[in-house]
Amino acid sequence: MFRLIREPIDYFTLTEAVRSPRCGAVVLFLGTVRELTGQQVTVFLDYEAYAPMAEKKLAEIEAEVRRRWPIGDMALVHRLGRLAVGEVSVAVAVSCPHRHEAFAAGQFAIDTLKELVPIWKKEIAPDGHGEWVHQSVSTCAPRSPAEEQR
Amino acid sequence: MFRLIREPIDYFTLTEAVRSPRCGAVVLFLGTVRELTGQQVTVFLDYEAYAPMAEKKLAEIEAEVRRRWPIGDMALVHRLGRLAVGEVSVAVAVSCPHRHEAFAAGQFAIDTLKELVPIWKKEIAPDGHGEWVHQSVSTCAPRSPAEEQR
Amino acid sequence: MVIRVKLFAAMREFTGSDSLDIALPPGATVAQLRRQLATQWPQTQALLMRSAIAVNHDFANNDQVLQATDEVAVIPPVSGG
Amino acid sequence: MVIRVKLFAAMREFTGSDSLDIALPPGATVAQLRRQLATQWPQTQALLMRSAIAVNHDFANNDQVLQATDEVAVIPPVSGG
Repeated sequence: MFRLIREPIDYFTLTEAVRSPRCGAVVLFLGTVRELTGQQVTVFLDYEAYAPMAEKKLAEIEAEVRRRWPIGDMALVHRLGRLAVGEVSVAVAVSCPHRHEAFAAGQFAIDTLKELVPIWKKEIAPDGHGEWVHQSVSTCAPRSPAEEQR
Repeated sequence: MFRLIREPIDYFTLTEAVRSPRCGAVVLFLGTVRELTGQQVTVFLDYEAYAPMAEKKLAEIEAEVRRRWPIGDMALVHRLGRLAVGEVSVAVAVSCPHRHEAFAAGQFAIDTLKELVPIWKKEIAPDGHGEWVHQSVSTCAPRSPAEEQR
Repeated sequence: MVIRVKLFAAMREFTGSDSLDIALPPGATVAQLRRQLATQWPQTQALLMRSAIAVNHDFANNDQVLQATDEVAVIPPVSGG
Repeated sequence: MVIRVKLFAAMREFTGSDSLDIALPPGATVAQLRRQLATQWPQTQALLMRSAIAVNHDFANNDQVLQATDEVAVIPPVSGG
């Protein structure tokens, strides 16, 4: 299951939905809006998607995760619109028979989502100034697809 | 925070408790009672702990995780007593500034818990026959501490 | 042919529009579209260099040939999650 | 000295008791405790070989010297989680 939504993400319901008696392991990842990105203080993030392409890429990621790991069930949900500090922007939930599969599948899903799904965020500072994040500031972030294609 | 409890694990409250505006990533791991372990059909698991030692080891794991990763907050909770198929036996929740730290910390915490914390489970089959699990059947499981010391 | 190019995020704000109609010769490639966009909208040039082009909801290579019926979009470096 | 040894899981069921009092000479080690347990309770021998010994809530090496006041336990291979 994958979805783009504008309401708060109910990750408890998502997690309950992916649980299965055949699966001994559930991994949930939540991305939340951080107060600080580098030196920048953020008060809001505005998320925007190219929705039909984003949904196609989410479907492809779900299919690839299911191909690679023995998934019981999984959920990929990204929120759009204005989010305050502390709110959940993305949730990935997977169940697998064993825990190492569940961790690997969950990590692959969020890494690939952040690399391939056309969603952008604008950081709104306390003075109201907004800036689109088009170059990841995270030291952990993978290259963008644009860079890979050059 | 770490705890041994006999009531159902409220992982939603645990996850909310570890969230922090300084942390953009939360990872939750749930271990749940599987219907099948190898060829064996399980209907219940009875969990038993050597409680004071288990609590000491959980405290050591929490301290080690906090030493290795920039943890916002974390929770390690293991349930004891009789659990039915599908119930949550263990929950690990961690928050970190970035996602790769959160995944690594969560996986280290559950791997180490399963290796070092003196908790045992007895599998109760449909015919009521019970057997202690003293040799892990998971292909992913690390060696037991006893094997390491020989 | 005229290709309608969808724009998002900073790309939309640089042009003040969520799409641009770009005239291209029949059989034009993604590379030609990029050059035409950069010529007509110089303010997008730096971000365009770092952006991908999507055709029908997939990332496209520069040598892909465009059809008038394709859904085309500029995809600045993504920052979801 | 007499060491009270706590037992859990299958180890407890093999002996029918959650602890055993084992008489050992002063200065005895964990290895001596293991031998004494295996001699007095042969039915525990196979599992004891695969078990750790904990002293005061930490895993102990076989050469650790025991005190009469130590809290000692047999730790069969753990299976929590």
